[in-house]
Amino acid sequence: MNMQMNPQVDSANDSTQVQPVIEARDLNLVFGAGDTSVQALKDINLNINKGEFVSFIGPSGCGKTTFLRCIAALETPTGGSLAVNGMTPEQARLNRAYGYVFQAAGLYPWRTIAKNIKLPLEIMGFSRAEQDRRVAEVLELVELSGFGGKFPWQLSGGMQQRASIARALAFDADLLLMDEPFGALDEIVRDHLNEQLLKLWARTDKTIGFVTHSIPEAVYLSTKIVVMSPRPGRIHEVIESPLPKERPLDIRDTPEFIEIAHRVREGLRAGHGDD
Amino acid sequence: MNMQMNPQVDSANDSTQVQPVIEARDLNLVFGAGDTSVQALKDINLNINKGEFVSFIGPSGCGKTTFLRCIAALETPTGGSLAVNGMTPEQARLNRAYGYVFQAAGLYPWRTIAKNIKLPLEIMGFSRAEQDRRVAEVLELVELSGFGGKFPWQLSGGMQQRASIARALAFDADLLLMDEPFGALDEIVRDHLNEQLLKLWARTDKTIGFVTHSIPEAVYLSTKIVVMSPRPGRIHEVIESPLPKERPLDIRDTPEFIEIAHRVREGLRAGHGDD
Amino acid sequence: MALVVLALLVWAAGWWVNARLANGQHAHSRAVGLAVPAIFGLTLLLMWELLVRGLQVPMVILPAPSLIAARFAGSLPILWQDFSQTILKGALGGYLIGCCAAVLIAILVDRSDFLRRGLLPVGNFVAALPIVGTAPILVMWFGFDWHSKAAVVVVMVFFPMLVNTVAGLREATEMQRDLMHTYAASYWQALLKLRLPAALPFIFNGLKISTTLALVGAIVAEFFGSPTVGMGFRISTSVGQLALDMVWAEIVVAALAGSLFYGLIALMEASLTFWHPSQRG
Amino acid sequence: ADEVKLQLKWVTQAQFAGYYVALDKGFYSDEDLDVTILPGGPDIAPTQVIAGGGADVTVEWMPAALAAREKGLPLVNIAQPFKSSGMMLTCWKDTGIAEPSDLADRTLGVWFFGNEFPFMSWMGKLGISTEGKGAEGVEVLKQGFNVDPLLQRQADCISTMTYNEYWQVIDAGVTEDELVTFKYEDQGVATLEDGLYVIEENLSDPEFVNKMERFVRASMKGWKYAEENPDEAAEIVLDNDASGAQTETHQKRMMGEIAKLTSGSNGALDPADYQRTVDTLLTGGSDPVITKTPEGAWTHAITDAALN
Amino acid sequence: MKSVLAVLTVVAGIIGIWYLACVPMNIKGVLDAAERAGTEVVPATARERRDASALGLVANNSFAISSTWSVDRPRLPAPHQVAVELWQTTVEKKITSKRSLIYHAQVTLSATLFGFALGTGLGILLAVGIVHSRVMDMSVMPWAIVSQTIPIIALAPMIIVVLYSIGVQGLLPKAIIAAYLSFFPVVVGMVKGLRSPDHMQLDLMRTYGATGGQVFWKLRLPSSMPYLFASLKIGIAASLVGAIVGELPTGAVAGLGARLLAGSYYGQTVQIWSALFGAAILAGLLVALLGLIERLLLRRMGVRT
Ligand SMILES: Nc1ncnc2c1ncn2[C@@H]1O[C@H](COP(=O)(O)OP(=O)(O)OP(=O)(O)O)[C@@H](O)[C@H]1O
Ligand SMILES: Nc1ncnc2c1ncn2[C@@H]1O[C@H](COP(=O)(O)OP(=O)(O)OP(=O)(O)O)[C@@H](O)[C@H]1O
Ligand SMILES: Cc1ncc(C[n+]2csc(CCO)c2C)c(N)n1
Ligand SMILES: [Mg+2]
Ligand SMILES: [Mg+2]
Repeated sequence: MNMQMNPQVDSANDSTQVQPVIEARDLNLVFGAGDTSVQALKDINLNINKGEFVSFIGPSGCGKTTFLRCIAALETPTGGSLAVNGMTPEQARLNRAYGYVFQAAGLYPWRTIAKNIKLPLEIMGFSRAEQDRRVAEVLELVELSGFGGKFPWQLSGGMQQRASIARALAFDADLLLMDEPFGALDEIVRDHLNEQLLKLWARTDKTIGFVTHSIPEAVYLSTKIVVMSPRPGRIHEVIESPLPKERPLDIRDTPEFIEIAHRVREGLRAGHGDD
Repeated sequence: MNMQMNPQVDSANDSTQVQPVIEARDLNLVFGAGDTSVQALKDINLNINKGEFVSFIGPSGCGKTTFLRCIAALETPTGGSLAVNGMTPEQARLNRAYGYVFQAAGLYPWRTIAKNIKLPLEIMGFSRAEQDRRVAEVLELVELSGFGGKFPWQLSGGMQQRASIARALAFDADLLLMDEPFGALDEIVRDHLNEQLLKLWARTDKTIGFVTHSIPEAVYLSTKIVVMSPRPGRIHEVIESPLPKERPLDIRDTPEFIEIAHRVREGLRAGHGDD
Repeated sequence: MALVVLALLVWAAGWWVNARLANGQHAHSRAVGLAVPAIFGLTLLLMWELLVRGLQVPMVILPAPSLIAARFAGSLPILWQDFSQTILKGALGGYLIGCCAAVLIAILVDRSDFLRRGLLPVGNFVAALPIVGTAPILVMWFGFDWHSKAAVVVVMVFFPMLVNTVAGLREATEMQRDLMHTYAASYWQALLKLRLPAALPFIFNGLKISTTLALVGAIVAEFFGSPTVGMGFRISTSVGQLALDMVWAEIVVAALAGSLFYGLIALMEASLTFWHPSQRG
Repeated sequence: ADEVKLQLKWVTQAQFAGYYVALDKGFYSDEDLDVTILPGGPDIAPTQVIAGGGADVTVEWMPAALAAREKGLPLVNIAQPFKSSGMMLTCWKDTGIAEPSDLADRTLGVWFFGNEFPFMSWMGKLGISTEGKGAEGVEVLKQGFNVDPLLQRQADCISTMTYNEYWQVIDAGVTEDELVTFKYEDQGVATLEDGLYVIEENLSDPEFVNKMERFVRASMKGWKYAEENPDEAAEIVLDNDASGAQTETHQKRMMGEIAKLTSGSNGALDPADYQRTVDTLLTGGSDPVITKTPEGAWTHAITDAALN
Repeated sequence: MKSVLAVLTVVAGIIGIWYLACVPMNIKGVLDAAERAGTEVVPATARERRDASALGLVANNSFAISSTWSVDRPRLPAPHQVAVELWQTTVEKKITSKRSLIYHAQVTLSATLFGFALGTGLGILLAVGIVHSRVMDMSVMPWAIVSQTIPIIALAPMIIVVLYSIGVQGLLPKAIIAAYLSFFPVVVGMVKGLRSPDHMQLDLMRTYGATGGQVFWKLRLPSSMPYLFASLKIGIAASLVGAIVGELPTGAVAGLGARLLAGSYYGQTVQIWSALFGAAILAGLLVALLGLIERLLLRRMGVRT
């Protein structure tokens, strides 16, 4: 079996010549103050390199969302350092360095699908023609061509979620942050979207940070699986996946896959502790 | 491998001396009329016998919920026949023949957990003393003793879901209908509840109809898996599970389990067609 | 007495027809949706007519609908003059000024949490000032013509509108806002593309409440001083002259104008917030 | 005791002192009457109240009563405690108004609600249109409850009563020689004010007539007492004012002015005054208040029995 | 705590603006009085001053500024004048005195509460009917909206006269007008509230074979409570306005409405303002009281606060 195991996070010292896309050092985040404060993230050390597909998995409340939001500069860490493309997250945000996909599709209901996808383009000041070109392109990519004129509530949940991915792809950021994007979907649709996401990733060489609750999903998609544990939110284990980049759906019935899934589950259970 | 496969539904003819708990013959249900009508169920034939644990699985919109609601007399079929304990569903409903668990816990927020569980007992006119006795009993059963005085929002999602199961158990119907009861929970809590549900079922010999989106969950729990396909909603395949009644969680890593899961997935995919 | 019995029969018949319509198979069609309230209203009118005649209620107490209709038809020019003075100038003028000002102030207030916290309770306090007290003051300040009526309307609609708009501007969900943040959108971009559209259902709620307030305010203010034209003027002088049919004709104008105004805003709401779940049934 | 409900034309004030005195001094109970006095207000039309049966007898101005009679509400004057009219127009002297003809092209405040009839008649007589400003017309404002339009100079003139609003202007700090007043009495357009009116049908009921005789007798006793003891009458009015808004000085002064208006009347209607009122109202310009000479709008039957 | 500070700041700002506004608002009256007292003012006559701008007058006669805050019949009374009047008519007068604002407030309050009870009762009944009967839903709702476009103040005297004519006097006529204004928000809120249980909650009741009454008492009514209270708060404020409106034509005998009217009648601006503030404070207290009851009730019902 061609598998590496890295229970320790990448050490800060083995800095290669390639700059990591995301570099967290002793990151801490405490919500609130005094008696009611919650330590959402504790001593997070993690490097994500260009082109990696990193999944975050862990029980509810372990800080997955919080960590992703830190990268997106939607939360401010209370300790440690975090660099995105070598900049502060805030600078990266202002540089529009990433696309973010939320758990729910979060389309604006008063805009059609096409107009929703145009939203970031309008804000970032793309020309009218360029906007139309890109909308057509990403609609194609997520197989929604022909639905541009529909309103969100006229589409099924799966289609909405694809539209929201299209929206995050439209301005072509190199980093994609996805917070349980398929959590609300049924298994079949989910499988399908997983497959497509993988294809997209293989084709475009984007870096992807992906939060999920599903072990098979994490194993199927990732090059690296970050298992987190709660109270306080820490990285319990980082599992590198040996699976090839090409992954047909039935790779999930192979022993390698089952082996990794088993390890993730063990990791999760060990980190889960009480409850 | 000790496995039976029954692509055909139980024929109506092999009536044994035991009356099936649920008996659907050529069941049809069309929503609406005219252009916008939707055939939610088409020619459903199915027998469920006493003590069986039957899972319904299938893509979104294939009519799982609709079928369960027909049994519960919450929808009226537009064709065919359906008998619950040999009666019409409406009679069965008025006889309080079943307990129903919805996808979300659906506890009334203005009642404590104990009062929520009492709700059906009040409506069915149990004596005050009997109410208290039963509440204590089912709270015990779902391991929530001591939480009776709490309000729903003071409990975690998993505990709420357990309370809602307790509510359905309180009046001790022989038939339990559960519509994706664990859909909203995270994997670890879900595993735990699955385990407990199985224990309960083993102990009480209830008949259970269970809707789920999750293949592992269906395989882990059921004696019979009904795979449905959409547009119109039909039974694609009925898979009998050879797994023993005693099922530790790690049965899921056994080849038998994976084999059945694989078959369910294949069935699902075949039935899924487009989209 | 026979007429009273007849009135009861009319009631029963009207109700029966409506029950058939409302529970029939076309209950959800537009026509039935309009017919049922219309039949209900017609039934009420018929009963009114029959009861007033049957019980011989003096015309100076309550005129019959037929008399009111006759007066209405016979006084169209006066009714139109009064309508344009009170509704078109007073109510509409005040409504536009009050609603626009409230939305603008709401946008300003919304930028500062401190202001919002401070202003809303004060706003609720001011909104509780009874119009019968503010109207004489405003007539004293702004004179007898429609300007003072518009001022009364401004005072009446401003705070409901402000409260609704402020609530609406906070309506965008955390996630929708975060999305704007991930695009590094500017304040104005977020306002125009997210917060205002998201606030529209609330703004329309305020606009709808304000329609009836505006009408009532403009009419009532005329009781406290006016030129010799206007619906409030006509109502108060006609009562003094026992011309109750004229009073009711003006009330009919008020009800028609109010319903029309409300309906118009509701239509606009339907076309602009079609996407909101409450509009989708 | 027989019940009688009396509807007043306006709020509790010395204008109605006679009735309050009669009530307070027990004149009504001496006549075996149980009288309830219903104060009026800006939006209460006494004619409407009596039409609805909410009162047995009402204090009303004759123009409004005659207009109501023409509208089909047969009101009959049974007594007239007020001999002369207290209405006048009060103007700023510095506007240059000195005589009635100067009124053209001015803004005038007028009471409506059935009280506009005397003004309309006067303007008709002067040949001044009330349709708007111009060489031959005036702009009319519907004056509210108070004298602010004059004080704020929103109007050049406003309607006042000699016993009430005029003194409010004075109380606001204006001196008498800053003002010019036109009494309707002096202009020959005076109409009768504050008479007692009942519904005609009721007069065919002897019991009701008897009740009214006793009521008028007691009321006039009250009026005489009030004229002779103005300060005590004002106190009684103050005691009966539930709003607590009236002041002693104002009511005492009002009582003094009212006494001037009631003096000369023993309660019986003077047919000459009636004729003058009717004539004034009939000549009300383009839109006369009443179009034909009223018949049977007054009776001496009650006063004859009551006062002898 | 932060909110209190914010409110105080805003109030302080408003009072500041208010004092400033008093100057141009009252300057003409002050100058007229000064002229009568023989002081030199610019321009010299009231007639010329009528058309002069208020700010210009202030600039030319700056000596008069301080007097604008203590005018007897001001166009805009200064805040302290209103405060003093409020103090004198509440604290310094016996409650039974007809000059005590508390006495008048209590008169209005009784009509308000009576009318509120009537209106709320009617509103809830209508809402129950509307929720349970399609006919009522379709026919009553549009007319309920129309009813609110009718200016009540125009109807008020007539309602009172009609009630007079059937012998009803005193509290009831006022209460009926108050009820007319307060029933509407209750209907709207209650219909929303009674319909707020979602399908699942209703289906749960069906799986128990619950009767209509059980569904109402155990599900619809409890889940309508937050809506009910939201509309009760609007309703009680409306009811207060109704009671005041109802007091105007009844001879303005007593009550805050009578105070307003009497103040207006005699040009006592300070009295109007203090009655106005009295009414608004009363409304605030009533709403706060409802809020308190709501909190207590909802806490017992386990709603998170
Ligand atoms: N804004 C906040 N204020 C206070 N505490 C917060 C806030 N956001 C999150 N938390 C707390 O921080 C912890 C981590 O939350 P986070 O949302 O990152 O978890 P998660 O791993 O995404 O969980 P889930 O799987 O349920 O989405 C939790 O205990 C949560 O209660
Ligand atoms: N009340 C209704 N009126 C009209 N169509 C309905 C109604 N309820 C369900 N449907 C339609 O019937 C079909 C079956 O719905 P159903 O809810 O049974 O699917 P499901 O298998 O439970 O799906 P999911 O996994 O999403 O819960 C769907 O196409 C749905 O749109
Ligand atoms: C709105 C209003 N309408 C009429 C009058 C006139 N009025 C009726 S009785 C009476 C005597 C009281 O002084 C007066 C003047 C008014 N003042 N205010
Ligand atoms: Mg999360
Ligand atoms: Mg379903």
